[in-house]
Amino acid sequence: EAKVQARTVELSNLATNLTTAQEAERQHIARELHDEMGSALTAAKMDASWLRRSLGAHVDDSIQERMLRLIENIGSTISLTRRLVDDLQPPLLKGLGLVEALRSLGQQFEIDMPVEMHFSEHSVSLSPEQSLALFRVAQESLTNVRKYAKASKVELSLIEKPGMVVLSVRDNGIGFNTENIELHGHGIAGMKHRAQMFNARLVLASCMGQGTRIEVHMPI
Amino acid sequence: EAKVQARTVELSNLATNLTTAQEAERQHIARELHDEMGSALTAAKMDASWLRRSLGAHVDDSIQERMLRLIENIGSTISLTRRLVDDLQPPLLKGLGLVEALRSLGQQFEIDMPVEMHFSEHSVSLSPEQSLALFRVAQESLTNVRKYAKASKVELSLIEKPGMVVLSVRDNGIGFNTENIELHGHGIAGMKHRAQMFNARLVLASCMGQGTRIEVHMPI
Amino acid sequence: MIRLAIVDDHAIVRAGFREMLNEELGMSIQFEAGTAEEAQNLLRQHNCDVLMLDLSLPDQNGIDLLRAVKQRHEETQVLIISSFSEERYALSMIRSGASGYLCKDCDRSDLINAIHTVAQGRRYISANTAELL
Ligand SMILES: Nc1ncnc2c1ncn2[C@@H]1O[C@H](COP(=O)(O)OP(=O)(O)OP(=O)(O)O)[C@@H](O)[C@H]1O
Ligand SMILES: Nc1ncnc2c1ncn2[C@@H]1O[C@H](COP(=O)(O)OP(=O)(O)OP(=O)(O)O)[C@@H](O)[C@H]1O
Ligand SMILES: [K+]
Ligand SMILES: [Mg+2]
Ligand SMILES: [Mg+2]
Ligand SMILES: [Mg+2]
Repeated sequence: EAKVQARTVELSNLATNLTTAQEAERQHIARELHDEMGSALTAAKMDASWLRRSLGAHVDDSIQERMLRLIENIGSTISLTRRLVDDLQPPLLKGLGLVEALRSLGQQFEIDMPVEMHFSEHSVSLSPEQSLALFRVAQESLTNVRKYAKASKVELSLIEKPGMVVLSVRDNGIGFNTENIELHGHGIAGMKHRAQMFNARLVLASCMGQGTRIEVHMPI
Repeated sequence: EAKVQARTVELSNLATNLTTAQEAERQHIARELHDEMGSALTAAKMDASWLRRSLGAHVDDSIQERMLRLIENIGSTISLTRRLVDDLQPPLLKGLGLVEALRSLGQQFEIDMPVEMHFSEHSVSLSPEQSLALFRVAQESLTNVRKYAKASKVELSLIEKPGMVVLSVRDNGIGFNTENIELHGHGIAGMKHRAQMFNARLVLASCMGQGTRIEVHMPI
Repeated sequence: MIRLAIVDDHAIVRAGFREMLNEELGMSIQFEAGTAEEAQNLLRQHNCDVLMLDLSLPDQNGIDLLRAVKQRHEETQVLIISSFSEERYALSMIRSGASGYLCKDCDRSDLINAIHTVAQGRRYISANTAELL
């Protein structure tokens, strides 16, 4: 009845807001970490290195050792910052666009298995929000492939078609039963909602022993 | 019909997962920042201070100055880390429990207006998840009071009653029409869902010109 | 003499690079810029062999600036100096026209080596990135 319908709309809005808010929060933290923390730490490391050079060999071993440890310590906080930022935000997305961001994502997964990539030549015309949504779907799909598929290869593509852009992730792994996936995890439910936020269609096809294919048909 | 019902359940699960996942992500980042970053920076600051003392007054002014700048710089990254961690994760909640966390939250808002606080004497028996949910409701409610209520005071309380714990935030401000709140913002929708996740009841009462009261009745 | 320019929005980071390079013979810093717009203006006035470029700038994305520089000042080699991780982003930068990629927390010797390498028209990247290319 109407009440259930209204509740559905309300919940759908809530899910959209939660998704948007989470991305906004990620971006905020990434910016603080990258800009504030990153630059302060870089400066600290430069100062420490300058001090080490300036003090030269005239100082005690104990001081030299401590200096070295200090520099190393600052270095490890820089690495940590970098790692956190990378996980929070795909920086290539804004600068180079979705295709480059996907290419770099694919390359990361290539460490575990071959990733065959196909991308439309001319730059794809999507809003930043649509691009981020497709990026997150690709990221979650590839993560699932790595976690479950036991695949010997995976294909990642982004192709422009009349009126839409199609993202596709296809593996040749063990496949799974796509019924009742809600019961298992939240990755696919999240993808579904992200697609819905943009009136896009999510196609999920899997066949036991023959692999899995996930597509998003994003209208443009 | 059944399909809409199923969709409602699915969406509700999704919203729950998004809420849980966001808190988990916050916690993960907060932990990395606090544990890894915090300890490395503290060590760096100690090493830098040790170096400054050991070098003493025998070195050039330029070196002394640089040493000082380095120590200050590390200090500011430590403050930034602390600020980020505090924003991500209610400090005190884990260590000292909900009452202390709420007290500190109330004190923060006291800068803008008087906050009258009442808390049950004996420690309240809630799970960490329930505590976090109540904390987030209080946080959002107080933020709304600050943003909209034009109140001259606000009451914040956490009281144990038979079978339940009641969190209440009440202001004497301008009030608002509680119908169609879904259309306005996402704070209240989020609170509602957080309450629902624990089978708690959210009471929202507001009267134009007389203020607003928000309560969560959390079963224990 | 290698003519250098430093583009980074953080003055303290620019100062650090300046210090590292001032002591080095055979290099001189032509200008510093904190924004992409400033960099573009200064590039019209000064010749520069190696542009050290930060990727996150307040007014424009560093990557857009990279492209603009390669279009208008072909002879200028761009050395990306970023706090984003090399393994994830270097390849894309090279494809977009950069001559090299270095992390901001690099050692002074790495920086000097990188500047010499790209000034000679060669590529400067880590062995890992080279393998991917
Ligand atoms: N490419 C795949 N190959 C084989 N099985 C898959 C693949 N993708 C998903 N699955 C199966 O579908 C289930 C649901 O995936 P989903 O991403 O929704 O959740 P999850 O990965 O288990 O948990 P989460 O993503 O929330 O961490 C998985 O548990 C797995 O059994
Ligand atoms: N204590 C209050 N006094 C007066 N008006 C309030 C109060 N709390 C909420 N409101 C009104 O209810 C609306 C909805 O609040 P809600 O927290 O859901 O969204 P928001 O604060 O507008 O946006 P968000 O929380 O998503 O940033 C507000 O825009 C405001 O008009
Ligand atoms: K010089
Ligand atoms: Mg998953
Ligand atoms: Mg609000
Ligand atoms: Mg920058």
